[in-house]
Amino acid sequence: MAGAFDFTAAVPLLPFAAFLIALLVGHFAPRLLPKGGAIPGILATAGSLLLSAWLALTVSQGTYHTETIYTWVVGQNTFDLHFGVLVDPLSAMMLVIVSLVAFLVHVFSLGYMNDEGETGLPRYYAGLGLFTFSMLAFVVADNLLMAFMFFELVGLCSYLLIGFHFREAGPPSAAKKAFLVTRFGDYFFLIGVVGVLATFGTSRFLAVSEGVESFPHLAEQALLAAQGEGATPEHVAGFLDVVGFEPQTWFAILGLLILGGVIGKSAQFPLHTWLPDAMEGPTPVSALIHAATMVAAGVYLVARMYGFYALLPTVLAIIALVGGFTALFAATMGVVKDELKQVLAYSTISQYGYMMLGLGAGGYIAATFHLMTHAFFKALLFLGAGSVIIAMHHNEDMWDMGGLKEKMPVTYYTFLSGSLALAGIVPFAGFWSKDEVLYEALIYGSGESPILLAGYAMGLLAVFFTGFYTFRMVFLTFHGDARTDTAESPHGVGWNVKFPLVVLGVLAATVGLINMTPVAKLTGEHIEFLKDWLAGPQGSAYANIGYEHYHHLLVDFAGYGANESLGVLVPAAVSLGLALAGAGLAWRLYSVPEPVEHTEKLGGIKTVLYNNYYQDEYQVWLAEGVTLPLARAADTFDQGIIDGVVNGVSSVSLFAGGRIKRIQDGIVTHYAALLTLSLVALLVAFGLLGGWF
Amino acid sequence: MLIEALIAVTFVSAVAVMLAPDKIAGKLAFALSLLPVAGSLWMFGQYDASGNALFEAGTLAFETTAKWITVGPYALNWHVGVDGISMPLVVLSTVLTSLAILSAWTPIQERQSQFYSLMLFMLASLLGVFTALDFFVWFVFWEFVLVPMYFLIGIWGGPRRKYAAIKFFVYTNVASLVMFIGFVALVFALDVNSFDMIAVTSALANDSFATTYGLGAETLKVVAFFAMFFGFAVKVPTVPLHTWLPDAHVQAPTPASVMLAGVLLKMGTYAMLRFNFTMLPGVARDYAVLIAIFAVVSVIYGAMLALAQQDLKRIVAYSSVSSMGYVILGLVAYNVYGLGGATFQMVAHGLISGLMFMCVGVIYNVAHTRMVGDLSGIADKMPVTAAVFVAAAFGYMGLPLMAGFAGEVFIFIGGFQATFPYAQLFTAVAMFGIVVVAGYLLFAMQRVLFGPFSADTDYDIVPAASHDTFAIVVLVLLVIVLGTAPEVFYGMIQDAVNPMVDSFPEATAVLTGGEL
Amino acid sequence: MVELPPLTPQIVLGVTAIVLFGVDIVAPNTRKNGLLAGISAAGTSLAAATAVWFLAAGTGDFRFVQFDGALVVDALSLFFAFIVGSVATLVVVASYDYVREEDHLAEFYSLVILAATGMTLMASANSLVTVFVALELASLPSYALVAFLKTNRGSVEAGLKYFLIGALSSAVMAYGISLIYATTGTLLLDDIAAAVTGTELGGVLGLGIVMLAGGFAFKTASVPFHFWAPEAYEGAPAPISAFLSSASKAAGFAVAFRVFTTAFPLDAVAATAVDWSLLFVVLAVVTMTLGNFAAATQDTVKRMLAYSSIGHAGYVLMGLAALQSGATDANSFVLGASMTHLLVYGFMNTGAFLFVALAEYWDVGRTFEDYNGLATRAPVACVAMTVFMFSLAGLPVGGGFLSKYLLFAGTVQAGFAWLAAVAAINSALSLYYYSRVVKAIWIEDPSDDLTLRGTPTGLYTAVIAAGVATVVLLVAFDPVAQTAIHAAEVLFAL
Amino acid sequence: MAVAVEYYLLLSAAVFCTGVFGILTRENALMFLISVELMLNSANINLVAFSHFYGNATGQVFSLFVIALAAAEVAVGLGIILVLYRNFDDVDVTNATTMRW
Repeated sequence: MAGAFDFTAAVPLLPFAAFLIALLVGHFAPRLLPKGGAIPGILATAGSLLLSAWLALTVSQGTYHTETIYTWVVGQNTFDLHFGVLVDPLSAMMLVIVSLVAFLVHVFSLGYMNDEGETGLPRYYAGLGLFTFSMLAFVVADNLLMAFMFFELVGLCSYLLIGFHFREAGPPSAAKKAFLVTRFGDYFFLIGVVGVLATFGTSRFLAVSEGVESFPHLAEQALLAAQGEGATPEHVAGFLDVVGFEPQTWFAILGLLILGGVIGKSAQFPLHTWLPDAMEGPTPVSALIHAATMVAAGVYLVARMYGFYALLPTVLAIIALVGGFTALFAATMGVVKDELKQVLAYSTISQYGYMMLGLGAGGYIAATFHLMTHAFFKALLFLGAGSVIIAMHHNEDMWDMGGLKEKMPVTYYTFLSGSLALAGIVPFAGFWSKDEVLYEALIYGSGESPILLAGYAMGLLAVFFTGFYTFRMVFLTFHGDARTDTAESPHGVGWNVKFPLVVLGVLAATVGLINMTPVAKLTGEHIEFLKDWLAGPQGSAYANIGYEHYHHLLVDFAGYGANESLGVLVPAAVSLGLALAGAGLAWRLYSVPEPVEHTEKLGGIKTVLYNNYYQDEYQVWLAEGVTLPLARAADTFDQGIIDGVVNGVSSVSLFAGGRIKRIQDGIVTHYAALLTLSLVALLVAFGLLGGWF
Repeated sequence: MLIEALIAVTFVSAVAVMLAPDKIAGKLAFALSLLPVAGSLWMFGQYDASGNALFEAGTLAFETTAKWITVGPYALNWHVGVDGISMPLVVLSTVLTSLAILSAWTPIQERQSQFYSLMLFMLASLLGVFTALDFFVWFVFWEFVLVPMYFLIGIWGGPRRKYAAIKFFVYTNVASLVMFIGFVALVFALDVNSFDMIAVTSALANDSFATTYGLGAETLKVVAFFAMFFGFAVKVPTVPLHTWLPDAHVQAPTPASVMLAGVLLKMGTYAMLRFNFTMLPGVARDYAVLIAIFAVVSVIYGAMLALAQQDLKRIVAYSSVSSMGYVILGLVAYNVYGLGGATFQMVAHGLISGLMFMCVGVIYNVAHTRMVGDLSGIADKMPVTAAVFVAAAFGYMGLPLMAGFAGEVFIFIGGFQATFPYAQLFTAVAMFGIVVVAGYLLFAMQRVLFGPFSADTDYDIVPAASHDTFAIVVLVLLVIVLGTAPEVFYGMIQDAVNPMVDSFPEATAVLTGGEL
Repeated sequence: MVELPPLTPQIVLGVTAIVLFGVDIVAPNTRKNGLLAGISAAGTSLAAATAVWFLAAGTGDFRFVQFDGALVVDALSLFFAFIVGSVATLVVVASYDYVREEDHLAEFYSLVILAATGMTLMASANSLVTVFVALELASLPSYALVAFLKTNRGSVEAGLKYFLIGALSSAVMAYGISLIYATTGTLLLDDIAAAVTGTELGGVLGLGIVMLAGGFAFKTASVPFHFWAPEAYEGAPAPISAFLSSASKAAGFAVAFRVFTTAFPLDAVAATAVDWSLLFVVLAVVTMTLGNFAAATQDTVKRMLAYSSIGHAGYVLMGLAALQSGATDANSFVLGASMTHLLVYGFMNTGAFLFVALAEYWDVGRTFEDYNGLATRAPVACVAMTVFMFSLAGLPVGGGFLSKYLLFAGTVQAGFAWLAAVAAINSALSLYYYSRVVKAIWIEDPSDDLTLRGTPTGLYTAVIAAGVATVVLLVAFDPVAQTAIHAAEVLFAL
Repeated sequence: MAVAVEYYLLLSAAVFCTGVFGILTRENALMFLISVELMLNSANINLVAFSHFYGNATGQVFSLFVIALAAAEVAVGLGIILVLYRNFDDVDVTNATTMRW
């Protein structure tokens, strides 16, 4: 009897089929394509969702699965490169999240795209299908190279979808920027992948059988050997000889290189600049990018290969600091934005910062948890924003809104649910996960790794800003009086908009309950379901990708030690308090009938914030102020010097030819003279040489 | 006799097309070009060789030998055959020629029969280049390729076609001459009495020198190596010997550019692989750092030059310089992934650069301009072309599951496994090319394809002719097929590359063995 | 079975010349261009065929010494007899159209045949006496032929310059011969070889050898005795230019090869008198460089070809330059390669000049620009011309590719890689100027009033035959190479 | 009294140089021809003298050939000079310079 695992490959392939249908039928027989490709897409993602759920169910019974699907390259006298699937709790969870969000986004698109009369729908749904396919394939990847490949394809899809409205000036530019900036990150990632392959001869995340190794495990052995236990695996030792690094150093380099890709895709400082621009894409695409696919890919990757990162304290610290800093940094920028989606964009950057902080601080569960909750509430918020945008006739400026609460209650309440989750207000999902991230950073920071405290501090501060900008957004959009005619009589939205909102609204409110660590600690109840889910079975090969093993690595290799003396209540209360303080401030300032901008009070900081700390400027300057002039200089050099030499050689030859032929001046006595002179010269020369005289 | 038949059929087709009236020349040439395509695919299906052509242990497919010329003690024999390295290149040549002929239907409106005939002549000699196993036979074909290309650029090219044609002609001829002297000096020093590449390889492997002109064997090898390297580097082209390329590309008519970038450049790296790296691995190893510097500079500098260009063709031309740098990097790595990746990249880049040039050509056919600033938002008017252009550009950027990625990633793995000093650093630096390539292609696409439509041209922007579209779509599909299933070629490539690696264990990377 | 005398080719040519005179005596006042050209072509082609037959029959495997050593028949002489005979055939066939309007046709043809006789005798000359006599027999008709167009200032000027430089050169050569006689007391090449060993008068001998070399340099249009060549080739009737630059040059090399390898063994004379291979190294470098560089910037096609002919003389000189004492195999290789190059050159260069003859016949003009777009009017002839040009440049459209590269290879093998490198630079430059012709005829647009009068049968036949021969020599190069190497081996087997 | 054979060499060299000098300085075609005759005759001096010195006839025979050939050369030369005069109205060899470079 066929089990769920037999259909693993179908999870990504279903959306791929939808992509092909939308592409081919859309090109050759567009009339045959129902709803411009939406229906195949919805069916495919629904199928993926069902299969994913089935997989998750199967996984929950403790049976995991890994399988090589397709050998891309059969290495002769060297290692293979292959595509394989790895279904374990982490990937199963992610599959469900991705397919669910993708499914809802497809449904929502019916309202957002079809009903709004957009053209090019087959292209749109083809893009969505490919996007979903790439992300799902990325999630189930059982090796780093395959992960990289689909990671890149995700980037391609984001390019295609962000630039969907290619006839306008903005979207193509944003799409280019998104791809280029993430490509910059992927550059480091690819070096990392290649480095991993070269170092370990494999890029598998998991060693499944005898003789088939995984790179985190090999790294572990090498580091153990460096500490005096066991022997370095032969090929790793050989490679380390070649590069001449200590294993710790070299692995840290590899880890950081891969992190480059993560920073790019997950929009961490300093490669976060593409993400706000990416709002040029259709809103459902933003939801997909931010919640479940592209941006999530980076963080997911770190979680996926946590067995490697857990060995490297330096890299972990960097991850934590980057994450904490990004969380704070992005949150401050979100405070002054005027457009709905912009606020959400910066909140995304900030929230992924939390996840990175969690991963860096040893909070594998916490980060994964936050990844999940964030997926739901951020998808919700974007779809809610999309709903508002439909209503507002595609005007996104919050200052033109106001008072939408009454006109679109479903949107309002679901949006509120998402906002509460985002701000981290108990008991909404975001509270539990964000609190856990901060808690982990705190206990390890105050334990053996004080550097994490810096991350904690930044993360904590960001909580305040998060509360503030979230509710500023809510109040400006939904509360007060309608500030424009559009807001007075907004466009209605259909079921296809409301249905996804409701589903996600419920999830945003409740999904946090699956891992209420503070409650568990206080009550001693065994209710940390996610932790159990990710713990990994003992005594099987899969244990190496379970939380227990990671924890063990963190302690042994990264030297993480928790300060258990801190309670759970105080930290939770502090962060909740800060969130409420932020929300309260927003309420004070903006929950009034006629809100005004209070940014003047910020003084000089305002300009800095409006300009996003000049991050775009310096990156544009790097591209256009440094690279481009450099390229032009190279071009001038090439045309002038290098080609000049080539042309010079030819000119000199021809000039010499023109001179040489002047010897032949037409006067025959000169010829005779030259002939005689030459003969005499030859005679003299050879006479001297031959000793005639 | 299959190879001879293939070359002969192509040659006869060329003559037939030359005598045909202009009106039917294009269609006739395309129909006739399908014969070599079919032939090469049939060969590919029947291919049963193993190992490397230049090692005596290997077996060759479709090998034939015949006496040709005897010069004193030296025998110059007709000797052809294919191994895993040449087979993919043969297929590449036939397929690309056929599609290039198709892509010529629109732009070539004068002296058609001559044009198509020259294309087929070029194919015939390209087939010879990739199958010849005797130096002189190879050299005949190698030089003959220049002739059709000279005419293709000179007659049907752009405004500065005469300059570009003569520059291409003389520059590459200089290179061949230098290479010839280097190789011949090497052969005469050896204790062999033929120019058969197999015999020369084996004599060099055994260091059986008869004379060294008083230079010492090592010096002689180094001198010969670099004479040949220079000769091939011009063809590749490697910075700083590349300046003929942009001129040739920009002036050449699109189908000629397709052939130039798609196949002719590969001759250079193919020859490097066969001569420099198979015959003199020791020298390649000793000077690996120097060669790697050439490779890396080509990649980065070429990409930077592409970044500064405004002409789409010039962009693609310089990016070819950049991409071919990867191939050299793969060669110098000298391990299975490096050498195999280099070979694979030749095919991959052949298809992709051919595709890029065709796309540019399709746009040019319609708009009669290629300047980035003149066009904007033409995706609106030519959706299919734009879609293929996007696909091609991403293929060029090395998008996974397209052929370019496979080639590049193999090369990068090889480069990382290489054991010459700083190999990893060189590889990492060269890899930055993938960012720059994304930069210039994305900029160009954004300006030309997207945004509000405008066209600074007197011509109406209308969708491309169906045969043009057909050619580029086929190429895109081929690129994707090769990207998803590189084993189609990579299996036989590895098979041919492995003996090289085995023959020179010093350069082999630390990692061997199966799945680890 | 009749035994033919070994000197049959020479005899055939000589008889043909006499027959031509006879015909003219019998019917002095009738126009008989076709008859005369037919007789000439029959004679020359018979001579060439005999040479081939002898070679195939193995006559060339031995040295048939004639007239007490004054003449010798071996593979070398037969090889060059074939070159001269075939070039002369092409030339007379082409002349049928070229000179049909002129007077004194019998004299024209018979002078051509007499010159050809002299050239074949040069290849057989085995004594400095016969060398000198044969050389003059080749030269004197040539002077007259160059100046054949008596009312054409160019032709006359060319004849004058050719004659004056020729007279000077032959005087130098005669003096050189006298000096050699002074030191050795003999003029037979074999005896000289015996006498030069250990001669006390090294200086005088050296002087003599260099002056003798000057005579050959004149015949082969090598620097510094080349001054006549550009003007003579440019001013002469184009078929005569073809004849001189192909056959006469080949004969000059034939005699030089024989004299220097037979009479002056390097190991003997290098120490005492002069290292003549070094002399030829210098001459080769200077000749090829001057020829090619001066050709690069010419305005008229014919003069370009004239300079290119000097350049090719430089290449062939490498065959003498790269000879070393003791290295028999390498010597045979490089000398054989020189000979193959002369043979292929005979066809491609003759063809090129005959194409110019065709252009002169059509009256399209002399400069490159005048040739613009000729391919649109005369595609077949232009294909042939393209083959000649690219083959001369060393591209594999004709045998010139193989012969040139074999020559380079031979030079490299002899250890003169640097000399080959110099030649390579020159060869690359030559591609530039040869392709100017190709560019003009194929790439440039014709002027509107470009019309050609007719397709002259003789010229076309000759041009196409030369073209076919050039192409065929690319594929069927083996017999040429084998014969040439064999001839060189026979020469060295003394 | 026998003159030492080296002196003949000197004599012939002197005659040869005279001839060369004539060629270099005279612009008249006929003078040019005469100078060439001088050079050829200097060769004859050597040939005859050394024929006597070596006691064989080769040199003397060859000198006869040289004389004959010189005559033939002059014959051809005079013909050319004749047409030169017809075309250029002069026998000055430096006048004919329509072709150069």
